[in-house]
Amino acid sequence: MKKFMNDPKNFVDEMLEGIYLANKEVTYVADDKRCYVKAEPVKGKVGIATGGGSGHLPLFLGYVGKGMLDGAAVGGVFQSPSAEQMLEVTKHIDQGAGVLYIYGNYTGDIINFDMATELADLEDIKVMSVVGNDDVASSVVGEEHKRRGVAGIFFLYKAAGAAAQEGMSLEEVVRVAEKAKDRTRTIGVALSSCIIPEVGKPSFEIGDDEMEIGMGIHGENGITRKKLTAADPLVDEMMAKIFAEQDYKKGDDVAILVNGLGATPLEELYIMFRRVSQLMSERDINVKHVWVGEFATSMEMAGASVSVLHLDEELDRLMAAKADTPFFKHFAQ
Amino acid sequence: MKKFMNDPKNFVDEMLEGIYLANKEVTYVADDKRCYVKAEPVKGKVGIATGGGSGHLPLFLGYVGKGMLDGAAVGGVFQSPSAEQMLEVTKHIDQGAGVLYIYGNYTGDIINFDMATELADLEDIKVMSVVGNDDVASSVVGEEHKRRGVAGIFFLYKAAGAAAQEGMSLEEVVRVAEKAKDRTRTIGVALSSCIIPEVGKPSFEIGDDEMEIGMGIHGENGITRKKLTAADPLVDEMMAKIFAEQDYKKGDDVAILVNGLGATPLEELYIMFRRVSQLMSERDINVKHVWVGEFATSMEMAGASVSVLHLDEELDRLMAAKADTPFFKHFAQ
Amino acid sequence: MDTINTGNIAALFEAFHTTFRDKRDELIALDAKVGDSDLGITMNSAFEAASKTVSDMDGEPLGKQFKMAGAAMAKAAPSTMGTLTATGFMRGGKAVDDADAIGTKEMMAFWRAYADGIAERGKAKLGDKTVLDVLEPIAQSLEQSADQHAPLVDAVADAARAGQAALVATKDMVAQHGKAAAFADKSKGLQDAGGTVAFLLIETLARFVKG
Amino acid sequence: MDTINTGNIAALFEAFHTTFRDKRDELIALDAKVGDSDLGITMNSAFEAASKTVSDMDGEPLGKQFKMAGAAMAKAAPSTMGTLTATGFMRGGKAVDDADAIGTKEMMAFWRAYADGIAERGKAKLGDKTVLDVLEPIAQSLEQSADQHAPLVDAVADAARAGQAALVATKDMVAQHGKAAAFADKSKGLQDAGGTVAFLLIETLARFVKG
Ligand SMILES: Nc1ncnc2c1ncn2[C@@H]1O[C@H](COP(=O)(O)OP(=O)(O)O)[C@@H](O)[C@H]1O
Ligand SMILES: Nc1ncnc2c1ncn2[C@@H]1O[C@H](COP(=O)(O)OP(=O)(O)O)[C@@H](O)[C@H]1O
Ligand SMILES: [Mg+2]
Ligand SMILES: [Mg+2]
Ligand SMILES: [Mg+2]
Ligand SMILES: [Mg+2]
Repeated sequence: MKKFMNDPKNFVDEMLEGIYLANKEVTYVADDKRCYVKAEPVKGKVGIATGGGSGHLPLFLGYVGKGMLDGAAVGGVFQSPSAEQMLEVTKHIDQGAGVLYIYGNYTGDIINFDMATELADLEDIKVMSVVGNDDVASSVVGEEHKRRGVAGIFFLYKAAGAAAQEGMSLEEVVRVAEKAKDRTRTIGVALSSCIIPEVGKPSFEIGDDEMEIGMGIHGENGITRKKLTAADPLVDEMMAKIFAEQDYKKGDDVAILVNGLGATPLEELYIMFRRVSQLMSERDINVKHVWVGEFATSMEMAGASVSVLHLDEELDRLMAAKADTPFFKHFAQ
Repeated sequence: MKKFMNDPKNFVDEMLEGIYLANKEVTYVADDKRCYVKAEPVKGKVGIATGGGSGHLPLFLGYVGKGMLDGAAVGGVFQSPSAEQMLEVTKHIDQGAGVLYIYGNYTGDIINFDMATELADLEDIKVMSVVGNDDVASSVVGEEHKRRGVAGIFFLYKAAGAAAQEGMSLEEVVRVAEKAKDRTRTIGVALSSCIIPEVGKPSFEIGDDEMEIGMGIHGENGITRKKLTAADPLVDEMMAKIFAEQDYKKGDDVAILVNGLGATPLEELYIMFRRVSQLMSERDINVKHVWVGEFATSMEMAGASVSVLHLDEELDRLMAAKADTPFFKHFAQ
Repeated sequence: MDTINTGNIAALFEAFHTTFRDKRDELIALDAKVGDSDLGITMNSAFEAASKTVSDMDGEPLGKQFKMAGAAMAKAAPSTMGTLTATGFMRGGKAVDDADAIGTKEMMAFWRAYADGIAERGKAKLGDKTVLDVLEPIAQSLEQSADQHAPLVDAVADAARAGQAALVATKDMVAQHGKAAAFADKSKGLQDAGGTVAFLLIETLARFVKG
Repeated sequence: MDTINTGNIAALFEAFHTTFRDKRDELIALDAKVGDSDLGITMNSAFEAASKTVSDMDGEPLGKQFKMAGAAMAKAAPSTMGTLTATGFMRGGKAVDDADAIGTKEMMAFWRAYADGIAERGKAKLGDKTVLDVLEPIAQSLEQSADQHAPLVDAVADAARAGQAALVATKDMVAQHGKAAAFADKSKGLQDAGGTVAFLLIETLARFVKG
């Protein structure tokens, strides 16, 4: 295992120390570094919190900042934060307009966010939740509630964050987040494993010439494992899964996120985006927003995912809005 | 070799197609995709061009955009673009105030940029050059002109780009770039090799538990190869080389760039930054600007570098200025 | 013992912690097959924290001690089973809030609330191959014992037997939840890891009551 | 032949291209030892492009043909040696701009300008283990032949011999420039890759003139 780290036990907390030292716009509450919040809350705005395991930077905490989220509870590597940590974040970011939790569809996270919701209720804070489940590879149509949440959660953050920034009420922000969730689909492909610092060896084995389409960001089983093909046919195969799901009509607008899982060069992500763009053109679908880079990683995993958000006018406007976090910067369009 | 690509021969051009499809702010001239320029030139502004081999995204072309550079000549993977391509970029970005070339200290690039300068002279375009040579590992003090240019060139781009944006003359922009160059130092460490697409196998071998301090971004020999240590002592050893070079006094200001070489997780870069920050505090040096992420990579190489810019008031102001390129966004501070 | 009293809780949680310290590697191995190998670690941390919390709560009401133990677990081990177990102890504690001692009736109330709390929190159905498939038989066995006014020592011994049989029965189920669901087919033939935790709890309790 | 005329240039560049196509793998292997293995590929592309460019310039002035060949190389092979070689041909071409035919005197002027152009462009010093260490002896040998009014065929044969000796001498030098400089010590004992290119050029030329 080759990692720049000290004692693996301190991996998450030293990472957080580095982040706080680098960025004064964020800080922590309850004397717990893992209760990560925006330094300057906005009075009267709906608060948005997220949370989940570490090892996915810039997910999750990276989207805390202006125009996006207000706080994040930070767990150990691939482990849920505690309900208490979520509650502390919730108490801090509630500015009188209630709090929305947006997080990924993993049992540990669900159970803890549900518990945090009950605890917040005792403190008279109104909390609602939207759970990202964009990974088309992780369950069939009709069983969407079983799907894992992966990189597409970025679109939920962006939409809800911009909506809250516009001054929408909690119910409205939830409506927007739900809409973004219903219209987001992701498909991934992995080429190599990541290594959990405290474990010290690869989480799974994969052949020197193999890829696994649909693998989860913790190494969960995908759809097929086979020989790595050229980029164009691979993207064709991945995108077929997405096109099969939503009724994209000629002239429709979409936003695209091509996400690297950690070790894949940016050059290759653009080669993939090129093909995605061609497929969209063939179908007369307009690509109105594009993000290419690392948005949800698995530490040193090689691989990529493509997420598509089927836009409407409102989502288009929210995607275009300004966002400014330590990890994600977007000038208003 | 596991790469998302089609025919390796098309690696660079398909990557460029993806980039142009994703970003309307940039385009190409002379009917050659490798002559990359900002879509909307600014009349009367000093033009700044860069160039170099591909495989280092976001370097080089990634810094073309508002408040930074105006054009980039794009070479094959790890190969210089041609003088003619540089000339085409130069002709396009000259807006009557002359053109500055900022590029890294590599023979192939120097020879071609020198030739391009002569060709531009024939076209009555005034061109000056500043050559980045920030890598302290690649030659001793007193022989700085032999040093390679690595991630620290980012500071030259940022300073010169902001200076040109302020409306400074060519001579003034050159002065600023030279100053940034004289005050920038970088030290890197590599953990694994990259793979050139057309070659298809690792450029060099390195043991499972080894690191090489000072290795170049094309795999050039470094200073020492040894067992990977914990992050803190490693950063201490790296930073000692930088502290030995410049006369940092108590109360001085610096900008820090912690750069990933391609496959190293962002988590680990923050663990490294944490230690850099501690070392600066111990010396009463103020870290006024921080960038942590991937700024100059070697495709899938695992490793990192730390660059330090010794600020003065002018450089501080130029670092704080707004920049907006497809690959680098910075809100004015 | 006939009933568990406020002064016994510290010792009870010490017994729980001993069990999970001893079974740490076994649970790691079990979770490794279709999960992420953390169960032994999280359960040990959970009961270490719980045991520490109740160690100096001697005079406090029974229900409060269980609830505080649960809260300590939630904080120390926010994994699926950590949080579910924490929920179980908090709900169980709430169910015996007014009791001064735990006899068969209170024990029944505790485990019914424990099972229901986890069912509500985890949203699993019976047969989904989760801890619930062991908890529900335990609660039902205690309900029967309470109906029959059985002494506590017999009631918990019966419940432990019911739990053991239920745990064996999880082998034939296919996992629908959590990390194991991704390995649904592979999970067949293996006993559920979370169910094992439930069984270890009731077994330790039976031993504790027997003295 | 006594002189090289405007009608011979296409054939000359065909000969150059044949040489570099044949020596492709040898040059790759040479550059691999202390460089990046591209020299065989870039030289072949450079002369392929140059040969193509002059193939239909039959009537054009000599100097222009060389300059256009150089420009084509610069475009096709922007590596260190590609660009230096392009520079050499452009400067050499400029030096014979007014000539209708190339005899010994013009050949001398061509190679002097070729060597000086590369020296200026590459900023290497003699002894730095570069192409310059082979070019300079070639130019000097031709200067001597011009002084002595030697026939062209003898002049280029002598120059090729001088180039060969100079190439062998590069083995003892330590690389100061380009990628090889990073392997400075390792480069000792090896003949310089760029110097090999210069020698192959003059050797091919000598053969061409001899006919
Ligand atoms: N939704 C659920 N409801 C009840 N129990 C569950 C649920 N999901 C998982 N479990 C139980 O949790 C056990 C795994 O616990 P644990 O290792 O803590 O999970 P993780 O490591 O995924 O957080 C399973 O064996 C199962 O008994
Ligand atoms: N500054 C220089 N001046 C003259 N020749 C040089 C210089 N640097 C390198 N060379 C020559 O270039 C040769 C390597 O050429 P090439 O393989 O094209 O380099 P690269 O692949 O690094 O661009 C060396 O063997 C040497 O003869
Ligand atoms: Mg990465
Ligand atoms: Mg990368
Ligand atoms: Mg587990
Ligand atoms: Mg070479």
